[in-house]
Amino acid sequence: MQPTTNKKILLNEVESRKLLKKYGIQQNEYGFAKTKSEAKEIANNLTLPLVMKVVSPKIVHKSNFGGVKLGLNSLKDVVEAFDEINANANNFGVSNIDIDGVTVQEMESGVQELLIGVKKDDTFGNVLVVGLGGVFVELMKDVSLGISPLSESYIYKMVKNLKGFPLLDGYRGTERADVPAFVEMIKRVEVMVTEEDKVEELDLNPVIIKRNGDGCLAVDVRIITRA
Amino acid sequence: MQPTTNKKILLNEVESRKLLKKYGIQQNEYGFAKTKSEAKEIANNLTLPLVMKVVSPKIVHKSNFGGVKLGLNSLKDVVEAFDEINANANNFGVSNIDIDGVTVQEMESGVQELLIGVKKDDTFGNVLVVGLGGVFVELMKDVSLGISPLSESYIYKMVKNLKGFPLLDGYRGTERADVPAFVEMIKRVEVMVTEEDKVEELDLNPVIIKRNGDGCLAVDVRIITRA
Amino acid sequence: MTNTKEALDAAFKPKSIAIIGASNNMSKLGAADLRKVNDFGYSGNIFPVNPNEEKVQGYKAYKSVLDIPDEVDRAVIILPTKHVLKVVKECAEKGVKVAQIYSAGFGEFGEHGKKIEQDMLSVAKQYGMRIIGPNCIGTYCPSGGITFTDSKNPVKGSIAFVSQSGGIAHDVVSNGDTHDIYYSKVISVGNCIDLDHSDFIEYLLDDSDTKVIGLYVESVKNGKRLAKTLSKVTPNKPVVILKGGRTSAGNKSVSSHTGNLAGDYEVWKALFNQTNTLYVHSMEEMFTALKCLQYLQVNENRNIAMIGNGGGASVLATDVCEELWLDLAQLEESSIDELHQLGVSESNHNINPIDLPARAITANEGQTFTKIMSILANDNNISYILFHINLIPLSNYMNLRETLSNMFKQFDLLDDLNVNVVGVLRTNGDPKLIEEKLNATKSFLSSKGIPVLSTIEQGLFGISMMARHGENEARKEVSYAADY
Amino acid sequence: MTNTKEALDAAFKPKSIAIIGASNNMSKLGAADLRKVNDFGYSGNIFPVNPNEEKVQGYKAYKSVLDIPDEVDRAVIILPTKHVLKVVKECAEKGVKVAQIYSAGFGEFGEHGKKIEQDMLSVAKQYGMRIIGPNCIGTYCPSGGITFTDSKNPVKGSIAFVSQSGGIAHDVVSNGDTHDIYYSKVISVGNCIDLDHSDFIEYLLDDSDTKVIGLYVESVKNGKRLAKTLSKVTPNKPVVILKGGRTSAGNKSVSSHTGNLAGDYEVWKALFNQTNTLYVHSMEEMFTALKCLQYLQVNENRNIAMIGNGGGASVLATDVCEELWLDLAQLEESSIDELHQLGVSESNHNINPIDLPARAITANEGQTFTKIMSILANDNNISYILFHINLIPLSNYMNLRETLSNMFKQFDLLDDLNVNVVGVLRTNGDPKLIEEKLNATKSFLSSKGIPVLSTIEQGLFGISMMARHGENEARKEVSYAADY
Repeated sequence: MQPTTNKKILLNEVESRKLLKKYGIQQNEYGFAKTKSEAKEIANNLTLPLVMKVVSPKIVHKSNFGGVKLGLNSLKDVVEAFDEINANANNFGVSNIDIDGVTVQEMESGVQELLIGVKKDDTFGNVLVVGLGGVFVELMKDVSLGISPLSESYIYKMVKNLKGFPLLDGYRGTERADVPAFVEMIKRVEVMVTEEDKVEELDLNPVIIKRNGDGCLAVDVRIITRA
Repeated sequence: MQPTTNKKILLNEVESRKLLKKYGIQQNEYGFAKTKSEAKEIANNLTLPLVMKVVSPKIVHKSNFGGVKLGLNSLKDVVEAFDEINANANNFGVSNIDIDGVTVQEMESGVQELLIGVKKDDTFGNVLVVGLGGVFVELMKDVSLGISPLSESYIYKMVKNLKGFPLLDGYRGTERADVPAFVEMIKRVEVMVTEEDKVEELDLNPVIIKRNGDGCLAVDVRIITRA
Repeated sequence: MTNTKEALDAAFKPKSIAIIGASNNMSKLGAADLRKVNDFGYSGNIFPVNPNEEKVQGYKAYKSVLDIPDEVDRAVIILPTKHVLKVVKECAEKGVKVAQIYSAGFGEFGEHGKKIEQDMLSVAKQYGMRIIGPNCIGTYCPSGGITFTDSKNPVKGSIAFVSQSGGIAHDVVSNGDTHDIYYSKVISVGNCIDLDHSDFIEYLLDDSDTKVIGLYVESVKNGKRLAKTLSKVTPNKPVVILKGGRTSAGNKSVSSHTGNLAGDYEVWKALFNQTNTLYVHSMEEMFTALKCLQYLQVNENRNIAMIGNGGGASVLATDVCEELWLDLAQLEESSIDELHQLGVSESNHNINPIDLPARAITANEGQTFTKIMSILANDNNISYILFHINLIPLSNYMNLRETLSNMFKQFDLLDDLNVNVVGVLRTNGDPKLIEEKLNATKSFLSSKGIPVLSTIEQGLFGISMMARHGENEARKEVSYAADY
Repeated sequence: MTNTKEALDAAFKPKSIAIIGASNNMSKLGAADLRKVNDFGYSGNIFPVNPNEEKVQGYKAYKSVLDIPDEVDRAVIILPTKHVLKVVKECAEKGVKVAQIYSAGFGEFGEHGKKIEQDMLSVAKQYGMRIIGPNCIGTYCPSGGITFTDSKNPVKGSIAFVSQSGGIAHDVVSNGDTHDIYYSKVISVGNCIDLDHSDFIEYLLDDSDTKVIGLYVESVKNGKRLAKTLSKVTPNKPVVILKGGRTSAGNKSVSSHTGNLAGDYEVWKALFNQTNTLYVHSMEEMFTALKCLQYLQVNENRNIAMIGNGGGASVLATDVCEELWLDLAQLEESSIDELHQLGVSESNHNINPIDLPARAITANEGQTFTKIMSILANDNNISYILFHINLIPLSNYMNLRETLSNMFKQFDLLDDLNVNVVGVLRTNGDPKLIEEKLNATKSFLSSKGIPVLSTIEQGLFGISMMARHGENEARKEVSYAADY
């Protein structure tokens, strides 16, 4: 039952974000820059603070070697970040030829960070994983799983079954988060992986959920496809 | 086996903090002020930003009705906070006669918030509860329990058994926290509740743990004693 | 093409069977298969196929299935692996509705075997024949006279079991009589090259003899179809699954969080939750669940009353209740009054659970006990009653068989029970006591729809399964979005 | 003051006993108590006390304990509640070492009863007498000829059990013989007004007949002492606790986080972890744990090898292993070679777990099976072996008793096993098979130090308990601070 070729491809961030856009999955504003001046131009059109991330087929774990710069509050920061990212990449043996460029993105914050993941299971096909991001997922393993297709009502149930759900629901007088927007995003992710059959794994991590009514945004994405 | 009188007393913050001091349990710098000018004077001797909390036998859950003001960055903030706290208390039917005053405290931050609790169990006596603060305790119930007396090695084990322990141990490249100081604080709490037999329940919540070597500080305390 | 229903009708209740590989050498598997259906009382035509014999075990033998003059509903193929493909082709040509291939050594042995499986499937499809297996021990159906075991007990029941392990299919049947569990159908599915888990489950949904479905599964080829099938079946009949290979998949190296979080068994659990399928972790739990579910009257509440002898036992039972999220029922005032009048309870003590000494349980030939049961059964706050009797003290000072017989005859008074009753008869494992327990169960309790378990923990686990299914039923139409 | 050791020596192995309330009316409890010790073969002096009889069951009766001409080690008081205080005083005056008060209706009934308990305790202290109970059924000690049950089997074992429920103390003994579990001492502790759980456990630490201690506890008065006692005992003998009333305390309203987080059972679990005490959640688990622990050779590893018949069973066993944090052992190369040579394994298949069909298990009168066991037993990577045999296929085609007897006789070749072996003999619950299982266990396996369980899950649970204790032992001296 296994395909004879098992080759997998990690889409780069720009390709991944295009896919999100195609399916109406909200993301933070960003642009792709090959050069420093392009980076400055993009930065000029975005709202500060910004984030810059390297785009290179040779670099899988960007943040592990200085491929990500957060909290850029000025054009000067942007220029410096561009140089630093390139220098860091070089230090790790990635030459400029292998660097496609960088993305410049608006840095977002909200009520909570969330995760939406998809894994193509050999038996059941697309399995959706939702949870609160960061330590809740990594240390507490607080996630809900669902096998596609999923009804909207079941997606709500998955979200509400999270131990951390109160953090989205006005826990201790904090802001109530936009759970309906999160559910909508999960639905769109499900549509996307159903249509885009080659997608084998997907992580939207983190997704920033804002106050109820203000939506939620994917701010990092990672998509692996079959060749 | 039950004492005939079951009356319990909630110590106020000033009394509680004196008890901590007696047993060498580190806490953030603070002062107690009956008047606005006393509050200003205390604030003058502390490092900004500050926190102000009401002290009143009539107010048990201070933050529920505006009895706590965070992030005071100037003397002006301090003065305003004093007035607001009094006004809030009045609005909730607590007259000025029932307000002893306020504490003015340094606002601390660190690697993580922790909890140290003690409950006097009918069968086993003092039971210590340690955990990461906030949602880890409240939603994830991620705590370790130990019955007094506890060896230092067992206290380490309790701390390391927490699911959230990696957050103190340099998780994902974050700062390593001062676990030995936390263990030392737990030991001192144990000594305290052993000596102070009337203590029935104690919460140090949160305890702010700093980078390794920088110690940890109790920033809120709640002690209930037998009459 | 024989449709699935026709094929499985032929597998469970065939008008005629060909046993290809039947033999007079009783140490051969093919000989055993013929002997077993014969002993089991199969009443249709039996056609042994064996090129070297005139007669097999008294039946006229045929050189080939093609030589059989009559129609053949079902063929069983018990031959060395290398002969199977040829015979499958002959069966297909003959117009056999369903061929069950006992022989092993195909897909499970690698690529070559997989190729033969594909060839068998092609030829079967060409002629419209369906295949069960290969690598399976077949079907068991008391009402059709079909079996794969030496179990001589042809009692018809309402439980169906689908097993991906032949050994477990065997165990299921051989445990039936001694656990007072009786089956409508049991099937060993083998490699599922044609008919698979989902086909069997779907068939059982429409099978009027089947009330509850159990499943032992290690892997399925088409998970999405299984999910769809379960969603269709569980609103009508409870399905209980034991998944084998929960942890064996090993950790393939995965490059994303999601991959790490969605381990194989986690995905199966998602399936169970999404489709309201019940699941268990051992065959012991499976037997308990099936036994209880066959008698379930759907009830969405989780309120339980308990009565029995043994103070420590009651304390432990209360703990287990809470651990299984069952609620001790708050009895109606009228029930409490009646218990007081009977002298069972006083003020606020001994109301639920009720601790009743052995002597009180058996007093008045069990009339007091039955009276209490009747009070509980008529209490609207109670959805489940668990009674537990430790037989050891009873056996110490009375004739156990007579005592139990007198007691449980009284249960006839409990007409039209509108609660679910589960009985626990505790023993110390002494074979003699176990025999008395089984006798009481079969003679009195099972006819009243009361499942009997061996420990209080089992009884409560069974109730938790019933309650879980009851909630699923009640919740069928609720939209979770609506209550956000 | 009689010290605890003297008092408990007198409770378990008294030179003489007075039974106060002994009677010729055999329906009375006092009559039963005398009859039971008599039947059990107690060889010391028995002094029935009954003011209305000259003789009781053939023994000279006394009006009062004070009239007995000889010394009295142990007195049992089985009288209506109102007479107990007076008789306790007489016992104390007489110089009785320990009085066991069977009668109930004291502290558990409220303040008045508590007052009488205090009075009994005062008078006992005044004269130096110790008290067991009240509200308890007493002590059981085969080597002392002392019992509280009708169980006639005076087999001496190495398991001690301390129970806060009389019913459970009864069950423990009555389950012994049918579970092949034998006791050094069993005690029903009652209200513990004087001697309590900690006294008994401390006594058992020094008792050379006792290797393993089990405890059923609902509540203790002095938790700190229990903690101290357990810390002292568990480095020397494993202690297994079943806590009754885990969830019953209800949620008192608490005003702090800590109060909410430290529920009653959570504190007990903290106790268990801190003192390296093993804990279980049912009496079934208790029996399994005690049975396995009595044979434990301490081993700090968790590496297990499994062998038996039933493919599905092996798959499920592997799952349970992982769920209990047991590791399937990676066999040594030499063992793998030998298994290949035996034809059991091929290339990388069927090495651990080893799936061996019924016919192969019994082949050559069990010699192949024993050979495999011997390979596993000599493999340094293996700490535990679980063998599991489903008796049903064996019973279908051979004389089961003879087969098992031949097989297990072979085990004599496994001299000086340096691993822990646990056996599982699976049946379908048929009383006849259970009898064969018990016979094989008693005749061959228990003498070789092999505990026998009924399901693979039980066997693995037992091993997980052994491994847990082994780890605790190995970890005794490790300081956790050191490795931070």
